[in-house]
Amino acid sequence: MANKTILQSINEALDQAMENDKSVVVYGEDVGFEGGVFRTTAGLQKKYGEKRVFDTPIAEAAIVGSAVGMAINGLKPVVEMQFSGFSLPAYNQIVTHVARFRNRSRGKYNLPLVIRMPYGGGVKALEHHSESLETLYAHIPGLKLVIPSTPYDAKGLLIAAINDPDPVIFMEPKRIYRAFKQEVPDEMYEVPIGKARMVKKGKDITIIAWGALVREVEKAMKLVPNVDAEIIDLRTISPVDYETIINSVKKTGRVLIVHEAVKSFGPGAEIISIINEKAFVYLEAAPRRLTGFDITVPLPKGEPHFIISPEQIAYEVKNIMAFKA
Amino acid sequence: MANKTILQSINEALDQAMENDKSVVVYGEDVGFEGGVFRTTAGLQKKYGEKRVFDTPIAEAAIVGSAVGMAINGLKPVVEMQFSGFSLPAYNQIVTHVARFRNRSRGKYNLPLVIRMPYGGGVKALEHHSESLETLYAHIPGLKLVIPSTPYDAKGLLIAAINDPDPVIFMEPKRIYRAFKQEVPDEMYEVPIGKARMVKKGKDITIIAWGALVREVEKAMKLVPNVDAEIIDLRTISPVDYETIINSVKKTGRVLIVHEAVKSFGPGAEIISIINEKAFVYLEAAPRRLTGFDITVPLPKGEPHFIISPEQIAYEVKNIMAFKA
Amino acid sequence: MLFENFDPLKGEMLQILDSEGKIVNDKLEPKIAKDTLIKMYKTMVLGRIADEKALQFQRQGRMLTYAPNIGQEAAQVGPMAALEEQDWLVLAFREFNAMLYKGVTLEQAFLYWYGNERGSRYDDGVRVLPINVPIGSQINHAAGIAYASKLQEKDEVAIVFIGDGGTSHGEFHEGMNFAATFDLPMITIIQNNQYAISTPRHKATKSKTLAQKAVAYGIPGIQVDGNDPLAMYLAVKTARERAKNGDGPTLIEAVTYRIGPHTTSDNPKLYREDKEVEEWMKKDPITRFKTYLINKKYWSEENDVELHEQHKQFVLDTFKHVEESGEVDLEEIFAYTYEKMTPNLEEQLANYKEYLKSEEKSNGQ
Amino acid sequence: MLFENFDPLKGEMLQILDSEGKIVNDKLEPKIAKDTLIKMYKTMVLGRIADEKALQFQRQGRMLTYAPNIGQEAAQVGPMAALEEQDWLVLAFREFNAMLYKGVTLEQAFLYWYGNERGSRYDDGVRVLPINVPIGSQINHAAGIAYASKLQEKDEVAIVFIGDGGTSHGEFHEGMNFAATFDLPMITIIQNNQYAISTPRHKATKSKTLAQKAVAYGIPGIQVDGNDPLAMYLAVKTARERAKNGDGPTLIEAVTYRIGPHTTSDNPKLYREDKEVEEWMKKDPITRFKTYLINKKYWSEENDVELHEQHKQFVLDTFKHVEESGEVDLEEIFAYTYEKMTPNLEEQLANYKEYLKSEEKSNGQ
Ligand SMILES: Cc1ncc(C[n+]2csc(CCOP(=O)(O)OP(=O)(O)O)c2C)c(N)n1
Ligand SMILES: Cc1ncc(C[n+]2csc(CCOP(=O)(O)OP(=O)(O)O)c2C)c(N)n1
Ligand SMILES: [Mg+2]
Ligand SMILES: [Mg+2]
Repeated sequence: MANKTILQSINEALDQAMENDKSVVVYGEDVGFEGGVFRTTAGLQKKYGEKRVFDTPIAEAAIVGSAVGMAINGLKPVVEMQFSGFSLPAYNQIVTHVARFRNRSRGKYNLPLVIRMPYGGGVKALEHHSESLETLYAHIPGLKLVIPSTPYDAKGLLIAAINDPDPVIFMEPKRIYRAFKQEVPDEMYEVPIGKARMVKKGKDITIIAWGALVREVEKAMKLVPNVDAEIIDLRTISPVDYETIINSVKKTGRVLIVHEAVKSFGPGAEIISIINEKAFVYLEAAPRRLTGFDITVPLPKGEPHFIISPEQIAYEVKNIMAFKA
Repeated sequence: MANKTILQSINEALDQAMENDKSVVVYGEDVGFEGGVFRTTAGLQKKYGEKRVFDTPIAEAAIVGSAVGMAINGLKPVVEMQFSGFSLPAYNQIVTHVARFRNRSRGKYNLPLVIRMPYGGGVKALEHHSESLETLYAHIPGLKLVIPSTPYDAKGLLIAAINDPDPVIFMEPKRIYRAFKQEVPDEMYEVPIGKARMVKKGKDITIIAWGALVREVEKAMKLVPNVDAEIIDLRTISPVDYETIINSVKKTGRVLIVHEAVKSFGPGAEIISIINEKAFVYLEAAPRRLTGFDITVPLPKGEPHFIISPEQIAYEVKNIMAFKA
Repeated sequence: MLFENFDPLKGEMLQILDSEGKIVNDKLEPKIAKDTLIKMYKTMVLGRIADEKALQFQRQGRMLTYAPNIGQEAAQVGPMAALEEQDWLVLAFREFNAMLYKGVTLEQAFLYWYGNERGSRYDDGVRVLPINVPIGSQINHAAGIAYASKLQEKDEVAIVFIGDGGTSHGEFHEGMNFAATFDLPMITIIQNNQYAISTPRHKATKSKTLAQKAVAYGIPGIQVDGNDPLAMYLAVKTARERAKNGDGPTLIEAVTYRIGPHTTSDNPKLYREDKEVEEWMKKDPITRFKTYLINKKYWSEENDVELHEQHKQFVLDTFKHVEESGEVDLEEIFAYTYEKMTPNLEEQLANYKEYLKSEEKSNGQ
Repeated sequence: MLFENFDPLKGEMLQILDSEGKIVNDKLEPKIAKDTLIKMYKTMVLGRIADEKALQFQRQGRMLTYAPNIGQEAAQVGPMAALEEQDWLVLAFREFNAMLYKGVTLEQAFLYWYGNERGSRYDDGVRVLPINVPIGSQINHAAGIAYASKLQEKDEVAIVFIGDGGTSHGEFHEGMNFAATFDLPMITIIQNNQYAISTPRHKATKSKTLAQKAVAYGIPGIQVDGNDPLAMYLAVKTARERAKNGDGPTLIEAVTYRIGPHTTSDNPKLYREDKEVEEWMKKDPITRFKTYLINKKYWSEENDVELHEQHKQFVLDTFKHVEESGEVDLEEIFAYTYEKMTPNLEEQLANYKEYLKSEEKSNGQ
């Protein structure tokens, strides 16, 4: 047990998974020799050799498409998209193959593979380095989509993803890669996919977030000390953990969903719809979304307008608490 | 004025747009010499020549990417993706460039281009020929997404899309390409983008659909003659016409959204969320979605389970009408 | 080495058995066991008959859609005969003959085109990937399979098919480059059948041959008479040696012709002359292969009549069986999206069943 | 024809001016007007100084991030000098010098890296596309621009840059093939600077040269000493002739080296030896070009000292101006998604303003 950042936890999860299972291979652009542009794969090539940890040409469709082939032929590939914005050239492979091989072959070919990608804004980056593309993966049947928000979960979820028989998209909130440390067990463990994390129990309002925004929600609640919020870290975006959400909403009757992805046709809409379907009569106020604007994430000189602050979250919470039907 | 199918209306819109404006070019796989696998572009190459109407290599990223370049250099490209399932190799171009060039260049480069694609199931097709991928386009800021459901709208919306200064994704409900005819004016006209169509006024429930499912909703309502439904053909998926939806819901208090796209994180969720945000207090029942299951559209021998029938719509309507808070 | 002697940049093409069934390059005639030759021939005839029947069934409205292979039998069966049992076959979608040779049953192959996913679940041990509709994307799957073979030090190759049209796709490039960069045991067969739906080969790319695209990846590329089963066999046999020796992938362009329509929904009269088709019919791979076998005394006209009878009956019986397979169950369409159904899917299935029950009830009333 | 005389498959590379500034191929020495030569040189020096300063500013935390071009000046300025005003420049992202030569202002170029989209709105009439981050995708834009030029029968070419690493991407293939198929007036420059971030050129592809990838598209490809401005000029001049004559695109591999880091967030010491960098520094394009100009009596050491002073001051002044530009307005980030803001965006902006107002109020209390 030691204090680790999310980055270190991811590195450790990869390391132990490779140690534990020879069929795990790790590759992508610059992940081998250099250990990744964020250093999430640092040290692995040295330890496991150039065949199991390697650099590829800049060709995302080949990275994902070859992972499909490897999974079919007995390996467990864990590939990296350098940034989630660069997963799009592989999107055809992900939607038409990764998500579908099992169904297409009526169960003959499972694809136990993981596609890792750092995502989200707030790191003062160039274009295509800041987006939150959850919806593009959550909407596709056959994929699972997991996003950790703490070092503990990062390790446990990544190990669970690697062990999962289904393909998993693993989005990493790069803004908090090194933001804080947490006690993380040294041995391998799994955090179950499909279960949300109860960050804090409460009775007034249910706030649902994931990734880097979970901490912002926690900060926000310090600004409205009179509101006793139940905070849920969704953790698995697909398949959604209905139960935790619905149980909470039945108790609080008020809902705020916070995500950085753009609003329209975004991930928050699904959660609101689920709540409508399963807990409509419990609602005491209109559920609301606080999200990225429907624009391209601005370059750094305009990005601060886009990034969701604790103050904004607190403001929304106050609005929802003030709602009277 | 003559009776025309959707297919004929699309062909006529393209023909007249090309006649009217020399900068319009039409291209894609098999659209030139043969006139398209569905014959939507039949006759155009003969009339406008091989330079303005042409066949391309099988390379969707090149088709869309070159359209970006053409739009920058003074043309108005109207390109075809042979099926919406094959738009995915172009998805990177669409998201990272088509949707963003205007913002990236701070307004210097508008992209007046149209990407046409037949979509939807029910035509007994092979894999990747049946999906409904609205969400993938509606979620992307900078794109407009339009889907006609009648011959009249098909012509008017396509002409509006070609004239629009912004890039437009134009999805064509191929299941009803030839299903019925309607009086369609012979001259050019526009149907405005961003405005839903009121199919039928009513007071009991608001039913929202688009594409091939609008007719199924109409058929369904014959099965529940005692329910006076207001039927809205959304027509433009993005940007959504709030006003029409909200005015209707304020009146009816009950909502059913019907779409063939898979449910989770799908287009219906956004509409439900908008209704929550803007008309929550008017809701008399939980708004519901009747959608494709969260699976890959089955091959023809299993597809009938997947396709939404008028009976199913009627069943959902009855359920919603029976809802008591 | 074979590939050095046939430089596509110099317009050289490998042919061993000409249109008349004569050996034109006896130094290269491969030594193929009689059994294998007979298996090759039988598969080609079965493929041809199945194709013709499938087209017929489709016209009768009994088959969903179908992509015939007529004329391309040698380009598929030659390569398969040169492989080992443990090798992987990665399909595009027009490789009916290759599938049959490699162990996919006729029933499975038909079932797929009949519209049932079960047709893509081949028997255990049959190393064939399902038909791959998105053009070009299969190359990367083959590269990945080959990577796994290499990493695990297995004597396996992945052979992957693509059409002439498919070579324009970005995924072709990425997959070929990936395989070449890591010296993977992969063999790519371009079935250049001169058309991509209505678009002729010369409109897809300006390169004089498709084989020369190998130059971009620093690997050998060769043009082969795709209607010559012996030449196709030899090219793949040699490529397999290269792969086994760790020398990496090979690109083989099989020059052939699609005698039939693209699929049953295509009308080739819209875009090509009958005369062109007739010219190519003279180069039929089956006719020339039969002549070769008869000359070798491995085969006779009587054998041939008998074989055709048998195959015809087999095709009819099999299709009957397929037709009797009925519809796909509701449960089945939900069962394979994930290893274990998600709560969400369970709920969707349950809701739908409830609706069905209510329908039954109201219909019963 | 130039391209026939330098066959990349034979290992031939075009060089005119060697590392020492000596003309090694006087038959090919292009006749370039003195003014143009001086403009080329001045741009290269400005580019170099701006690069060095930008790295400095970034270390001081005053610049967001930056991708330096040090060592690659000739590969960019040579081509630009060979173009006409009306030609289009389609960027990857490491073409600072090309941008400056073609009319992007230093202020705009800096503003982009400073994190402001305004830096990508170049002046009217400046035919340069914004920096393109998704690797490879710009080739297709250039192809489309070239298609429009050809259709409208304008004497224009589109010149497009890509890195060595970028040639592995599917979009490179699709764009090159598209342009070749339609004989489009496009010129592709591969800046082979030996690295894609940490990944060396030989791990990106097995092809011996990148120029030979042209064979796949049936077009000429040539390897050029990318640190030789005269050779780069000549290659592009000749390619432009081809384009103008309707002969289609040309692929030019500029063999050069990235002296600096990939970007300011990269540490090249992790993946390469200092010695390698030193070797390449001896081949510096600016030094050799200066020698050439001095030998021609077009330039002197005194001119040079003066130029450096001027440029340094200009760079400092410009950056100061950039720093004074401040933040981007809230309204601005909403204004350019569509030609006219959608109701949705209007509402989002209004809601956010309301929040800001409430914040102000509560902070005011
Ligand atoms: C990515 C993608 N785009 C378009 C299609 C539609 N399509 C199916 S077959 C085909 C032509 C293929 O031509 P070719 O590669 O020569 O193979 P052939 O049909 O001749 O065997 C096209 C365009 C597709 N399946 N996938
Ligand atoms: C599609 C895509 N994938 C990954 C990246 C991340 N990335 C930025 S630059 C780069 C390396 C580019 O190398 P090269 O093409 O040689 O250009 P250079 O940086 O050497 O100029 C990578 C992988 C990207 N921008 N786009
Ligand atoms: Mg073909
Ligand atoms: Mg490079």
